[in-house]
Amino acid sequence: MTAKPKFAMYWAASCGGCEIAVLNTHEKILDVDANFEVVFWPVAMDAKYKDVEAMEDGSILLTLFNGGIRNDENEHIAKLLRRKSKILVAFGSCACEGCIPGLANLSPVGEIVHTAFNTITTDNPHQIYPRTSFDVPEGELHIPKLLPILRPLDQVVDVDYYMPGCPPESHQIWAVVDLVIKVIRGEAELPPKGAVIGAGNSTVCDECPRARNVKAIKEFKRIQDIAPVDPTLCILEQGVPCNGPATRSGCDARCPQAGAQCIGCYGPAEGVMDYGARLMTAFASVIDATTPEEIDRILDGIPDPVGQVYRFNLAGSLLKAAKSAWIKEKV
Amino acid sequence: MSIELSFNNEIANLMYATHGNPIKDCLQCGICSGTCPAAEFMDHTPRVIIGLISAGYKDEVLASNTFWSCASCYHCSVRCPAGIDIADMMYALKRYSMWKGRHQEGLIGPAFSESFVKMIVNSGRSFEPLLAPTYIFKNGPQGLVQEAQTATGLMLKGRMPLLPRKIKGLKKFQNMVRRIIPIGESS
Amino acid sequence: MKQYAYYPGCSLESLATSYNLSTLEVAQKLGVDLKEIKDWNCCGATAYFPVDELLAYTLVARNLALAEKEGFGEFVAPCSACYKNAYFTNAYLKKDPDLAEHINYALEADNLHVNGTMKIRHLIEVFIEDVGLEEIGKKITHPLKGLRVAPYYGCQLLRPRKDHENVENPQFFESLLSALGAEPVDYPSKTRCCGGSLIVTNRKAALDMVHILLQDAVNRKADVIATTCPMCNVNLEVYQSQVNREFGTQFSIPVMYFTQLMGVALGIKPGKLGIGKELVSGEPVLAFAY
Amino acid sequence: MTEQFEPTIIGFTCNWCSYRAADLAGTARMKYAPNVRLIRLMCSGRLDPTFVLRALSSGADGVMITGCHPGECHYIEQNYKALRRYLLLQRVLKGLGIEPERVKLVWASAAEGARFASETTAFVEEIRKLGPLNWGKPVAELGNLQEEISKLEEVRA
Amino acid sequence: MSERIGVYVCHCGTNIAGTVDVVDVANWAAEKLKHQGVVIAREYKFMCSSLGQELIEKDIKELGLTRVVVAACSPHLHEKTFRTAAKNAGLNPYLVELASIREQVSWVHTDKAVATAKSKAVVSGAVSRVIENVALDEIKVPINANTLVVGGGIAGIQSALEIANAGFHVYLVEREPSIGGHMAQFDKTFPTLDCSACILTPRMVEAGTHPNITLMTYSEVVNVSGYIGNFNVTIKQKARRVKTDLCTGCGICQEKCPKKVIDNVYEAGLGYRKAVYTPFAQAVPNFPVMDVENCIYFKNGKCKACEKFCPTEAIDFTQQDELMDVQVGNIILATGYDLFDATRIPQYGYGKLPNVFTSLEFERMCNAAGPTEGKIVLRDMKTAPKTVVVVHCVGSRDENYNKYCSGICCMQSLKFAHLVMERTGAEVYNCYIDIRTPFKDYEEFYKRVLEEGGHFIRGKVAEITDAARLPEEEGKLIVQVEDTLIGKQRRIPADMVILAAGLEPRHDAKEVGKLFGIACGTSGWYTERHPKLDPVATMTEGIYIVGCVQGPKDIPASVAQGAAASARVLGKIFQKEVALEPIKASINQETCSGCRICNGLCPFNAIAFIADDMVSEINPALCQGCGTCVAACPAGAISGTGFSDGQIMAQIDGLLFRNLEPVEA
Repeated sequence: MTAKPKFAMYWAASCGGCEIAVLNTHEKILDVDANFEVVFWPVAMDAKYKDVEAMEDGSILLTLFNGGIRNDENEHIAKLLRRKSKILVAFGSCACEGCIPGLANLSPVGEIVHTAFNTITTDNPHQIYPRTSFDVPEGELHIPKLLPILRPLDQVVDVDYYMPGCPPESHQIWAVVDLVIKVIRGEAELPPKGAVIGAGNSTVCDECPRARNVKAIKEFKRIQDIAPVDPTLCILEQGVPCNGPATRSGCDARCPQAGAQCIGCYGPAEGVMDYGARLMTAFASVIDATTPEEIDRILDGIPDPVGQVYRFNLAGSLLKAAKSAWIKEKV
Repeated sequence: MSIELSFNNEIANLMYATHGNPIKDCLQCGICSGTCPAAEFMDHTPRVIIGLISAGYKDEVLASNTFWSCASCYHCSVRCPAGIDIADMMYALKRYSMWKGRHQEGLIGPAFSESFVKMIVNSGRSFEPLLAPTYIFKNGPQGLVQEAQTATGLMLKGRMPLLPRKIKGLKKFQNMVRRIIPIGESS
Repeated sequence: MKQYAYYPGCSLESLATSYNLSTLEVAQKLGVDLKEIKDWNCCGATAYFPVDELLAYTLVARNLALAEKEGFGEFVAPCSACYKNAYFTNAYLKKDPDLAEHINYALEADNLHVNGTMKIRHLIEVFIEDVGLEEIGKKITHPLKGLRVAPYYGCQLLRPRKDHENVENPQFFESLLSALGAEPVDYPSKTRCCGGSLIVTNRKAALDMVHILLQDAVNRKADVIATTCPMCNVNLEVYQSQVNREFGTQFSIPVMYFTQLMGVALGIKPGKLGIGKELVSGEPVLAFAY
Repeated sequence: MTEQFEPTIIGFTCNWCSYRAADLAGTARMKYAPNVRLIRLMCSGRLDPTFVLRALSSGADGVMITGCHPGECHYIEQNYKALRRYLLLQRVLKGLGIEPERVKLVWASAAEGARFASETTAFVEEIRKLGPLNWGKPVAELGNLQEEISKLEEVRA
Repeated sequence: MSERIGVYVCHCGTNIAGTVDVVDVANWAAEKLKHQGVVIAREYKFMCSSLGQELIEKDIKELGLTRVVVAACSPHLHEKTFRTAAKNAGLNPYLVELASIREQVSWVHTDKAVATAKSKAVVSGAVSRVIENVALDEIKVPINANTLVVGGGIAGIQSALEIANAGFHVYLVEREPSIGGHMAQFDKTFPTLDCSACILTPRMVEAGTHPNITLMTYSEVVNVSGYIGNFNVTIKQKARRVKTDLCTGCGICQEKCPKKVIDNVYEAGLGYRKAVYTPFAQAVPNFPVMDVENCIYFKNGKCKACEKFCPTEAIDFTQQDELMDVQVGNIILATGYDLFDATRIPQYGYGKLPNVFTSLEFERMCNAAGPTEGKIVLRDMKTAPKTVVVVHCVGSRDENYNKYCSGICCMQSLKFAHLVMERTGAEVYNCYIDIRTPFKDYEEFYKRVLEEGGHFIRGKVAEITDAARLPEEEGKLIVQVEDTLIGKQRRIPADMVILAAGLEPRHDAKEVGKLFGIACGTSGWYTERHPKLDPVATMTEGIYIVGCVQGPKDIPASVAQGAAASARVLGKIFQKEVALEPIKASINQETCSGCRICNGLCPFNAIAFIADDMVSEINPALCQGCGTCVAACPAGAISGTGFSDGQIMAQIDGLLFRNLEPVEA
């Protein structure tokens, strides 16, 4: 059998959960090894950027890229891997839509650094801040420069496929790996470019076993404030803002099944332009009131509207970031 | 375009409590004047005053005793089909005429209000005897007699204290007032 | 139990002392805890708005601020004019942040701040709504059997408030009087104006208005007129003689504060209610109770 | 006089009331600010917050939404739904640092051409005061961390 | 595939060309929007003229245009025109977009440069949008030829007769025991003063006996489902307790019934009826109904006088309410108005001062068949008044009650003035704010009353009391009012006061509106499709409003509307099927997750939840195309034709010049 197709996986601005999720496929991971030659996977093996740079363009068949683009190193590698890969997959919520790291787009980069290096949670008596370049006897050292906002992968390079989830469910990864292997063996076709893989095309409610009726909410509550939660009834109907209705299916409605509201890690459903907007109308639609005062009272039950509707999607949303994140004067 | 305010806007602006210019809404139905218990003592009925204001007849309005004859019973205000707080408008007119120092001769209202304000600024509370002179004088000798009789009557019944009362925090109180209208050091 | 911020107002210290006395007596009897606001000032009555509206609101606001500072929830005024001023200043404070800002700027000079959180009540509301007619009825020892009382609402207790149950033909005063065992008299001018401060500024007009009220009440065979406001009371009572002189009438109808009638019915000694201080003797009224 | 800022505003109008109000303003030759470009919807209830976000992120300085007066909706009650969405959208925009005043909901019936005209002019003035939104433009260019921090130091100093 | 777009800029004479450089706009479009597929951009004097339309049709054929944008006036004016033009040229009409550069640009702006720039933006928006347009076909639904008319007043009767006479079936439903409505209570009608009953009764009888009319009195509509052409209506027939198949209407039961009841409906409280009764002699149908609240038998189980004396054994104490369903294609609502409750204005003393009457009471009093046989007397039912005051605008033109003008009261009051003077010779005062006599022969009637010596005081009455201050006021009602024409407060002593109470929407108008899926305006009257051009249709296809449900109006206007609506209905019936605007929403069953958030949003109940497949579905015939559900679907599973996300997004980009290359701000 000829040389195995090459496989790469990279970890940009993300928590690492995606890597764990991949390992979570248990013995399936061996299939990867059996069918691919893993050429670049910083978490799993030692590799140098220059090795990758040395490769022929397009020589890597499949690259799973997780994490958003937060600094110029991320950006550099993203562009590099794009060049070298046939199939570049935005892997996991961070790469697809920014995810939690994307929430940093609510504040200017300076403030982020400031918070990290100079608040009560940090012991930094000498007010030491990272410098992007630093002179040492051996010469000048560089560390990656933070970019003003975090961007999902496709805002930086062209992406072939998207695999949502924070992290993607292992059984979905499994399915995707299987698919690619089948394709290699010529047993299956690749989905059209730009498709979302490893997920359903409806929303979480589709997989949610809870009973649902026409909804009329007089008050939004936090889930910990309603005891007991009815285990069989739609959570939104019980007054808890559940992101399920607007969130892409594919996770088997894990959270609602476990008695918690969906927080939306699988991102928008097929063809949706702005995830947050879908949630806004969803919540607004179930409010049972006609006077501005009453509506406002009910909306007060959603203390952090942005966090509620954009927890995973801010960087991938139409507005991408809060004003303060990119208007420099506003530091 | 001119920044000159029309008279009715001037008056409307003096009605803090109401927003916009309600005077414009008047349909001249006259229910205010039909209702007003003091109408027959007014040079013009309230409706006519509104008409004059809208038409910009400033002099006629200021020359009339109408708004000084308003007892602020608000009966017109609650009945007005256009939702105009007419009694409030009358206050606005009183303010306007005092501000411009233009009002009919021989009216007690302005003098009374002024001395009333003075008294409160000076003591924090009102005290009838102090007021007496202003209007007894205006009512002429016969009024003086009447008033004196009434006053003594009340005095005997213990309803006329002989000394004015002052509030304790008077200084601070006056500073408060100073922040709104210019008054000299307490006289 | 609930404490009310009590704002007697200037008249109750002088012309209307009997209103003050009877109010406190009755309140005590009915277990209504009225606590006088410390160092309150004149609310400006009606003579104030002609000079400066903002100042007028500020004067009222100071009293509200004092009450808020002392931690009261409800503000009670026995004088209809004071009540109306407080009611609307309070309302505007909430509705108009700009006004509130101006007022609070002035109040600063007196280290005070007003939020408009106070609930503004007229004394009669407190008795009828909070104590309740039934409760009052139970405590009646000397019902005013057969006493024909003309309830005089006057103006500012009802107006310009439009949210009041029925501004043109209210009934609560009547029901209170019936609870006292008296006979409320239905007469056409119970909400007609008594002339208010015109008694000072336009005596002729005011006397005419007083004349009409007295005439209507007398025509309907009232033994006494009951009032809820010192200004009305003064106009109807103190100036009765002048009306007689002016119109050649023979009126001599007692005019009493509703609290005085309550007091009598509750068995409080007339002296304690300030009865005897009036220029038109209230003696005949007592005959019905004793 | 210096060049004053001319805002670009997208207006979403209900086909039955405010769009007709705009027509009426036209037939009555009422003059109003030219900065608003209208999009006709069948009902204010059709307004998807996405439209607003899209407009703001593609260069509009403000968005005006108009519908029938509450209780007068030609689809009975859909403008109430528009109101609910609007109030939530306002909160989200606020959270993202966009002045809520940039998005305004106006009720105007088919008969209120004058109102439509005056509201439009008033809104344009409001936006003029707020200045340009320029959304998305700076996002493209990269910031210099050094500057950011030094600025921060200044601020703190 | 890329579209071939034609852009046509209209001069509209100088209407547009006067303020917009139309040539520049056309050239700009041809150049800057070329990449979007604009193959031709023309300007022309009058696009809507036949020549202008031919121009477009020619281009469509010769240049093979696939999309057309016309920059001209408001779509509400000429959208149809240009769509038809496209259709004639074989292009689907829905592939045409109008860019309004007259109403929205040239007429409202003055600076030519600015106006031209804005026109470009509007055109650019329309071009981007039209690309996203899709070909649509009108939806056709069959029309059931039966019609439901709700409300048996003059308006409803008129509608019913027009349709019935055209040969189609009508169900006429009336809440009261008899049809006739308010008009049956009046004596004379203004301005002609002909007897109300004389002109109404024949119509009532005709409606009652017409072979094409099923008359259902003492009945109410309880449920409506379906849509234009195919409504299913459930009607409740309240128990009459009288077998209509046996009853001959002889009236013996009424005669023998021992229980007298004050008649608050028909006699406005002035007269009496029995516990088993027909509201009035000429009632149609003539069957009595039994008033269970007051019937002695139902109270204490004894009496049954009516049953004993009924010659045909038509009395049936056991009768119960019945529900029945009818299928109709169109519905006409003629449920009329309520009279303003004069007790809401205490200062007018109604209910307290006996000789203050409402207009309806007075109508009954004047009626020869009424409680006083037409004698105008005081509450004591004998004394004739010497002075009568008619108070106008009671509850109308007043922010404290109803803002609007009730329209009919002026003429009604003038009629009262005339009748009083004619029958009693008493002095009559009309206290009015403005006298409104806009229609044929109305002003003449006003003049007539003036000549007859009626007094007119211009002023809104302040209060009515019985408190005399002067000897001549003793024992009289005193009407206090400012005579605004002389600027004096006046007190008019009178024996009788008539309050011309205004008209109000039915107390249950809102609920009824919901039942039929139509809206009320701020004043509570039902909202017509267009205030001027479509006053009897509503936003719900197939439902029409006639008479006072649409707003206060007099008899001629009500009759005219009744006829107008019938014409609309007959038009639909003759078409046999109706074409619905294809602006509809639909749900993609694949992506719908069945969250049911849209279910509560549709006021027309067009959205149904299919429990088995856990998805929602839209009934296109019920959908009115408002698009609220489209905007609401959190899964983006609902799309709307005509106003799709794609179209609107594209238009936004276009308006902001995001569609140009290179992007220019």
